[in-house]
Amino acid sequence: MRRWLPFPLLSVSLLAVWLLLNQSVAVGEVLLGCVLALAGPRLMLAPPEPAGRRRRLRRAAAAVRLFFAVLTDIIRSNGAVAAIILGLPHRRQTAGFLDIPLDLRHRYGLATLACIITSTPGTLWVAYDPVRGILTLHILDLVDEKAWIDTIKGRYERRLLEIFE
Amino acid sequence: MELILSLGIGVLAGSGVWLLLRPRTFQVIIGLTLLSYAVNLFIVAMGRLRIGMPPILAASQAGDPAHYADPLPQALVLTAIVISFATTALFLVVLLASRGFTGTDHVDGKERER
Amino acid sequence: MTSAIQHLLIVPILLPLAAGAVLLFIDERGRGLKAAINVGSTVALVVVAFALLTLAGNRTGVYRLGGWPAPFGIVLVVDRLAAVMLVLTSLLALASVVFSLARWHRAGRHFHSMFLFLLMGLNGAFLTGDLFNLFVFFEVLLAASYGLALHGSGVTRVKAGLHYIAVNLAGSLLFLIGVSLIYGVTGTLNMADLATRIPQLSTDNRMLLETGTAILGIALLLKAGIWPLSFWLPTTYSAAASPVAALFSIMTKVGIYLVLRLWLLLFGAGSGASAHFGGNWLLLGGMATIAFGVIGVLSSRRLGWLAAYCVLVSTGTVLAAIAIGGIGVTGSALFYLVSSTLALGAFFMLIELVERGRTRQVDAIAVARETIDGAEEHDMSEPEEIGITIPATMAVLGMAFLGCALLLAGLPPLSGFIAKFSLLAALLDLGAPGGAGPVATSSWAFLALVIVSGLATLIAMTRAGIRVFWRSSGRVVPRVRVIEMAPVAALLCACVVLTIEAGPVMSYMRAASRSVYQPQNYVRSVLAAPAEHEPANGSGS
Amino acid sequence: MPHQIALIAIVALPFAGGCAAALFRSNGRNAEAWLGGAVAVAAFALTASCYPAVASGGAIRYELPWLPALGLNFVLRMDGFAWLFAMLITGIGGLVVLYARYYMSPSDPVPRFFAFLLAFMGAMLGLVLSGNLIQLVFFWELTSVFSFLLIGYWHQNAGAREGARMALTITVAGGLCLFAGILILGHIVGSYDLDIVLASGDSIRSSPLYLPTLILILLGALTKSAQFPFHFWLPNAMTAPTPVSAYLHSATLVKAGVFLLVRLWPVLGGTHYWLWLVGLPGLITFVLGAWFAIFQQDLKRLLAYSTITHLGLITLLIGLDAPLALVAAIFHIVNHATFKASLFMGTGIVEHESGTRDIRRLGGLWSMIPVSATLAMVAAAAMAGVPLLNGFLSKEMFFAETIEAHSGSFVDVALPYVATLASIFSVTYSVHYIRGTFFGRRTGDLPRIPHEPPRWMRFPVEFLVLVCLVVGIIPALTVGPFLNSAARAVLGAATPTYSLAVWHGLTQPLLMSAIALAGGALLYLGLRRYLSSGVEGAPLFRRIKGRRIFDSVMSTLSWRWARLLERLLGTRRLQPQLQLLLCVALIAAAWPLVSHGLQVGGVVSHPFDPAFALLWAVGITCAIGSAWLAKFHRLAALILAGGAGLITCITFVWLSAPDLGLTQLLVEAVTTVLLLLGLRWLPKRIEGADAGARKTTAARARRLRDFLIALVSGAGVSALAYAVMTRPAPESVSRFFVERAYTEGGGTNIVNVILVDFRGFDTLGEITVLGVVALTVFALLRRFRPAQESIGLPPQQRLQNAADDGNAAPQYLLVPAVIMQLLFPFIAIFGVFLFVRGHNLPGGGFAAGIAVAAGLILQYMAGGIREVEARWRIRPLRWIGTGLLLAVAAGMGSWVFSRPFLTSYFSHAELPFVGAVSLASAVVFDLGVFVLVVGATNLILIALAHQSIRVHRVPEQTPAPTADKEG
Amino acid sequence: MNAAASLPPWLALLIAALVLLGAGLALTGALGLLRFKSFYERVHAPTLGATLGTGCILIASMIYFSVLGSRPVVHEILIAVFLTITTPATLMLLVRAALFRDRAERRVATAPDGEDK
Amino acid sequence: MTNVLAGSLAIAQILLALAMTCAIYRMIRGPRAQDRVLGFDALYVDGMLLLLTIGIRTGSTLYFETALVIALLGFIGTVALAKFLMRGEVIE
Ligand code: NA
Ligand code: NA
Repeated sequence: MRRWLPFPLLSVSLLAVWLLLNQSVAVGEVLLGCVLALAGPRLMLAPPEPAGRRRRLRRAAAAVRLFFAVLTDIIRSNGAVAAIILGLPHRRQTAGFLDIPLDLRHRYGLATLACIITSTPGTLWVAYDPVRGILTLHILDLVDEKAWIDTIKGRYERRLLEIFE
Repeated sequence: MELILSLGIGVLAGSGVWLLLRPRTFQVIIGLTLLSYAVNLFIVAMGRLRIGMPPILAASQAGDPAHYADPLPQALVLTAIVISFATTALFLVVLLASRGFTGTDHVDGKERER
Repeated sequence: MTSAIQHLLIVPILLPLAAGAVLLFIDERGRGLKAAINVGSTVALVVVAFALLTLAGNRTGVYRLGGWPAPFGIVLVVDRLAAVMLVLTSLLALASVVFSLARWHRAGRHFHSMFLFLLMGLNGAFLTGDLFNLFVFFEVLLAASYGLALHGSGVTRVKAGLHYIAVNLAGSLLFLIGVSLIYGVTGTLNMADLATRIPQLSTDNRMLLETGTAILGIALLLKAGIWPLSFWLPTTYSAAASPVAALFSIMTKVGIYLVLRLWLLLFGAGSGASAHFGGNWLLLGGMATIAFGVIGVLSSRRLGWLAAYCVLVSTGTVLAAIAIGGIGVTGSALFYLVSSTLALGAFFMLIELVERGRTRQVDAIAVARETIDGAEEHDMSEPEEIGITIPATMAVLGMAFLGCALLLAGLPPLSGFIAKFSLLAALLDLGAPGGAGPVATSSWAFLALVIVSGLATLIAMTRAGIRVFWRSSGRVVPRVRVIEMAPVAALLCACVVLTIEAGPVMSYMRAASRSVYQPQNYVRSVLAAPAEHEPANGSGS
Repeated sequence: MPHQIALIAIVALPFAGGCAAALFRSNGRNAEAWLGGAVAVAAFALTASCYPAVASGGAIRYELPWLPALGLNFVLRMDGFAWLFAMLITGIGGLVVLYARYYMSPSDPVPRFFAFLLAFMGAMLGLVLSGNLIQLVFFWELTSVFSFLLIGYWHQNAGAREGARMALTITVAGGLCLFAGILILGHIVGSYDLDIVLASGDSIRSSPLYLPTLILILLGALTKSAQFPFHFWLPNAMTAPTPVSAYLHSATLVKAGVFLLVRLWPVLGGTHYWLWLVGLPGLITFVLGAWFAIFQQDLKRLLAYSTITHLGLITLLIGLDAPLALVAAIFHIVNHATFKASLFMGTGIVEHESGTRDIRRLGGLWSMIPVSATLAMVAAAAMAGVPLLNGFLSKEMFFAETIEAHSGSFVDVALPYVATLASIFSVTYSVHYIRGTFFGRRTGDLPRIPHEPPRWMRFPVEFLVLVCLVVGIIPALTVGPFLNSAARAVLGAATPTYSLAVWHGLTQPLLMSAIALAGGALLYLGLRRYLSSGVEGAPLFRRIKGRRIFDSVMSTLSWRWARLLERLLGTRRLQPQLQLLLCVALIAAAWPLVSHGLQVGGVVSHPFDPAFALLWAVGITCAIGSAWLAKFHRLAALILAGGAGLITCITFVWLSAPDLGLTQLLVEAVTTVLLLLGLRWLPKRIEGADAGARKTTAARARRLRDFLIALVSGAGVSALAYAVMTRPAPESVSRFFVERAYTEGGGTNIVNVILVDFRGFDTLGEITVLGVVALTVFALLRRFRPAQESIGLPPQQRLQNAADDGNAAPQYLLVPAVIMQLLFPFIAIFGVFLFVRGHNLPGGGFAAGIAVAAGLILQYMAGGIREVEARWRIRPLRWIGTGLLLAVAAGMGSWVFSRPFLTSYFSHAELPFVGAVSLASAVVFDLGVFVLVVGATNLILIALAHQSIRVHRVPEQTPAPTADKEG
Repeated sequence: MNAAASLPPWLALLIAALVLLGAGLALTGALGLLRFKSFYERVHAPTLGATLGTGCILIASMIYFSVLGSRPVVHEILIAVFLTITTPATLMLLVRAALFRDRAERRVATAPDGEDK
Repeated sequence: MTNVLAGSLAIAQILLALAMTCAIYRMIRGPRAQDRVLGFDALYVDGMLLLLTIGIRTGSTLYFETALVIALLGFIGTVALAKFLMRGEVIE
């Protein structure tokens, strides 16, 4: 199984992408898609990471919850940042750096976190120290550091840990 | 539209020519890049402007030329794009080799004596 | 399109392409195999070229790629003119590749592949009947020539290569602008089709067409090396490895060939108001090129530069002759083209052999003393009046050098003389066939230039030859291998054959010229409906 | 017919002999001499055998088609005149061969000598036997070439080299003029055939081109015959071995000029131009040559000047434009050949025996080599015109002719006196020659003690002197008939009656001869002191040395001025070349517009769109910004050019060219990486470093000029684009593509069908370009040598590596690398998607290939070269080869069905479960494109990237100062 | 645009609103790029266009083509996904490089907020 | 209503083009090299959005892949620039 499907999730994603690209679920497309989905992971430069301990269903549920949380955050932050930009002259200088200690070590987990943070306007992934596990963020509206740390660790990291470890 | 496009082509070409005449190899290569944009657009312009009529047949049958942009210039540009990519790469490597051998990035391999 | 012989037409393009591609699978340790494949392919190309020469003598061959009818698909056309160029290319290539086997093919990677791709580009440019396809083949041959010009690397080559590439990239952009403008006005890319459309153009479209053609012409003339667009040429040719330079001597001829073909096809007598568009400029440019070439030949310190400037003289002569026009003159110009190209090829290779035994410093000083301070001083009382035994190598090299000098200066007994004679005789014959008649002033000027160029070339060659072969005290006899000397000798022998067989060759050239001047046959052949071709495609399910 | 065969043999034998001679061993003197002698004797005998056919004024003709279209046939034609010359050439040739056998040193490598000598003989025979004037020019130039090789035989001597070069330059230059003249002559007559030309005298003389023709032909003849002012090459050619001088510079080469004059006299003569243009140089040469000859101290130079003066005499005779004068000229040609050849050979004996030919060192040799001395004295007497010798007879005829009235000008009056004067000089130098060599006192010891030479070395001299005597005494019985047939061949019916006799009574000419002899002796006495002072050169003219003038003219014209002009008219810098190219292109493009005027069409297809306008405002800003910043802010320029590229892509899409947009975007990405890979090796450029240079007026002018060129170019391209876009489209071949893309090409994406089917051949060429460039890049980078300052690690890396102090994992790349690696399968699948749909929708092999290549490049960026190459074995060369072969194979597949290359097949099949599938053979072709593009793109980028790790192996240099990485 | 006539008016309005909102967000982000004073702040700005701006326009596109083509057109999701995945890679490297330089030049301590030169 | 849609699309395109104008301001002015890259990245995203609006405006899905190319591969250029700024070298 692992020999043929070293990256099961990747293969599923590839199949999905293939079908989306072709906008078709015809048998021919699915067959070709499966072939490509099996072949695609051979193009991974790095070997697969060890699989998480939790059951798949729980991980999927966590992923869905995370997705919606992020979606709402993005929409909210968009508004907030737009307001800052458009109302700029009256704004106080509140932007700043913030160090957050992370428990997450999984590479894909970190990557996902990076995508989330970057995609959320107002937060920016600046650096991550893998030795100490410290994540440095730049935050546009750094009024309450605690709130930000809670958001990152509580809303995102916890669920990512559920998914990846 | 025609006027805007021709102005755009002209500026791209003019900037490209200006850079082509500069003494630094890097300027020349950027100039060639801009010039090839200009020329590619020029070729497309030779097929006249059509908006919203990509030359992809809507149905699996013979098409009516009135409904499609002229496909031939597009095919020519595709060939030209490939070739200009290749030659840009080549020019880059040669300019690097020249820089390596002569120590300068002047197009003549030596600084202009004053 | 059924007989295998029909496919012969595309072999000059496909064979080098396929062979060049196959070579990529052989690594550098298998250089012997690579060389064998290259030589084999080149020999085959010679055979095919001669076969096509014979075929084209009977009728114009047309190859419709993909089976598409003419103005729509790409066609390859072989008429006498194209066939002559193919033969010339293949002969030069064979000589050059054999020469390279002695040492040059080891000087860098992928020599043989690039060599073959250059042949593909050259042959394609000679065969194609489509303007844009011509651009593509021009790029193929230029790309390969970039590679070959840089073959062996080194500071001189790289510096020259940079200029060569920059100038030619600019030229390629002009080419594209010209071709696309022509398309924008006429709606076609096929040369024959273009010839039929031009007479019907309205005046305001004609103006744009002429602009497009002028830009295209500049791109072609740049490659032909017309003054003042020729300064890249001596730098590049003199820096290139000698077998490469030898093969390059055909490259300027591509530009010339195309100028001749397109000019007469598009702006021949039947082209309405645009007839003979640009002819005067071409004549002026050609003569200026001769003059500049002559100046360069005289001012060259090194043999490589001398040879490169000889290329310009040759280019200018042919261009001016084409501009003067007429079936006779053009036919002679073709003869001259063949003769001078073979001679230049031989000369470029010979130079390396000759210069092998000397060092640069000694050489430069010798030139300075001999040519700047006038003649050497000598004392009549103590000449050594016993001849020196010349080593066999030097004797052979000397004879070859003499041959090249005679060829390039246009002196008997080799074909250079016949070529110049036929050119000038045809020129004077032009006034009134078979008798006295007015000859244009420009023709007199051309005649004078050709004569002067011959003398100047001789002076320069003598100077160089004396320096190399006669002032030879303390000189090392170069080690020359048979496979290096044989190609030079073979090319010179080809010139001897040209001399002896001048009659038949010239009548072929005249026929070639006639068919270029009367392109109706070309146009008809190209645009004719394919004999039995019904859309083979769409066989359906 | 036998005569024709004889003719061919006469010309061919010497050439064949020459080729054979070249193959002998280098010390084979005897064999060479036997060969040469045999050839000469055979040719002589053959020539002699032809006499009956030409004796009575007829001619032998042999014609072989050579270049009939241009009136050039190989025609051998022998009449009495040519016969006489052929006899001279072969006869004296044989004697010279014999003489040379003894003259040349045993250690001399003679094969070369004899080969050239025989070849020269052949060329000379070809010249005199030419029945076609172009062929005559052909052999004329050949004689120049071989004379060059013979004069330069002892090329280790600077003098020989210079003499040979001068002779070649002068005679070839003259030959080229002759060539032009003959061409014009042919143009006038309509033929180059000698017989036809000789029959067209009236039309030639009445042609408006007569004068230029005459001048050009005379330039050829007078240079060859060393006439003033082209005479100076001959004395300098005396560095040739003496047999060569005896042959070329007495009997043959120099006679070619007068031969031609005599030949063409019937058609070119008879005008006052002829009288002046031929007679005057002849007269001047006659006098000056004789005067100069007196003051030579080198025996051979003395003889050279004497040859010059005798040739002047002959030329003058020809120039007198009278039949009788012409007979005299022919007669003197023969006489001069005999006595001068013997004199040269005699001089050779002197030199050979004594080791010098300097009159100042010689003297009193009569006592040592009495026989040779006697022979020389007889020959010299003939030269001086002493009665009972042949020289006397022709000179007598000459004197007689000078007295005759010709044009009635002052020349008529002066001529007899001038002729006598020159004859006085002739006597003087003859006396000087004899007395200086064989009598008087020597100033010092001779290099060698002279002895009589070997028997057979002296034989040629003896024979020729005998001829001088016999002809001088009984001319009518010996040379009479031959001279007659020669004269008849030239003059035909106009041949005058003349008498060959020693004694015509006490006539004016005899008086003139007597005055000349006496005056010459007196003059010698008068000049004795001056001559024995050892000064070389004539009093008034000593300063004027032909050689010096020639050298300085040559070096000025052919070197200094050429260098100067080359520098003025050419350039080796790139910028002027590009400027010229652009300016020429602008002029060429504008020319039709100037003559017709630019007319803009009236079609405006679409209304103004503010978004499009804004888009192009961005594009224009990018372009100008890029041009502005490219010098000091390379990175910014690169980014801005990328911006312009993006705008171009969007424009493509806007203008209904999705394929272009797609492909250009992909190429943009790869190009950016490519240029960045290159940027690493370029030198740092800091703004303001050369601010001073930019401020100079010259720099400002340059920039203004470039700006104008750029402005005009841009405006021109703009105008053209606008002019075309606003006029109705012509009926284009595209209709065919649109109508048949699906029905006959099997695809709905017309552009792709064009690329892989209608115009697939373009694509084949295009991928070849890509492949070739990749090979070139690869080959060039194998020898890549970075500049010293670029070798070390970039400053950023040094700082970061120091900061990371030993952190193995590059933490900065941790997350990005994960993303980049993860994307590769997606990019690949996207590539497959683009490839598969390409025939019907935007995409295709090239786009797919670039996408996949870009994905791979991304892996290199993420993982580094070592990691990627440890994971995959990447062999781009194979990919390139495979791609090309696939494309070719796909094209050749149609051959199986007897269809032209690249004929495509497609079918729409209905497969179970899968549904409708279209399969086109063009897909295989497209696959080739895909494979090649992946390979080539990777090869280019990776080869470049490899330079970084290759160079880092070099021990690190001292850190450079940290400069801002801003470009 | 002819086909667009078949759209129900409310859908047309919705699509128009979404497109305008998306474009407006993109412009707002770009304005932020213009107006923010420090580099680190500026990095935040384009995210507006890249996230919600893109999202709005993608949804508009999905609705538009689904309705016109009368079958679900959802491949726009791919753009959103890929854009989300790829943006961080660039921005992280950019910010990292800037921070490193700032630290190296002592322009910032641990919490940099200074102006650029 | 189609006019409203057409008009709003036209306005949206203008807004996006204006956004691109802001982006090139950063590309030209800098002041840091990173600013230029940032502007470039924004330009690409805005360009992608513009392509999508062109698709809607012309009612053609044929332009979709072009936008997808920007989303999937457009970042290669910017990431290479970023890495160049970071390391002075794109591929190590
Ligand atoms: Na963010
Ligand atoms: Na003496």
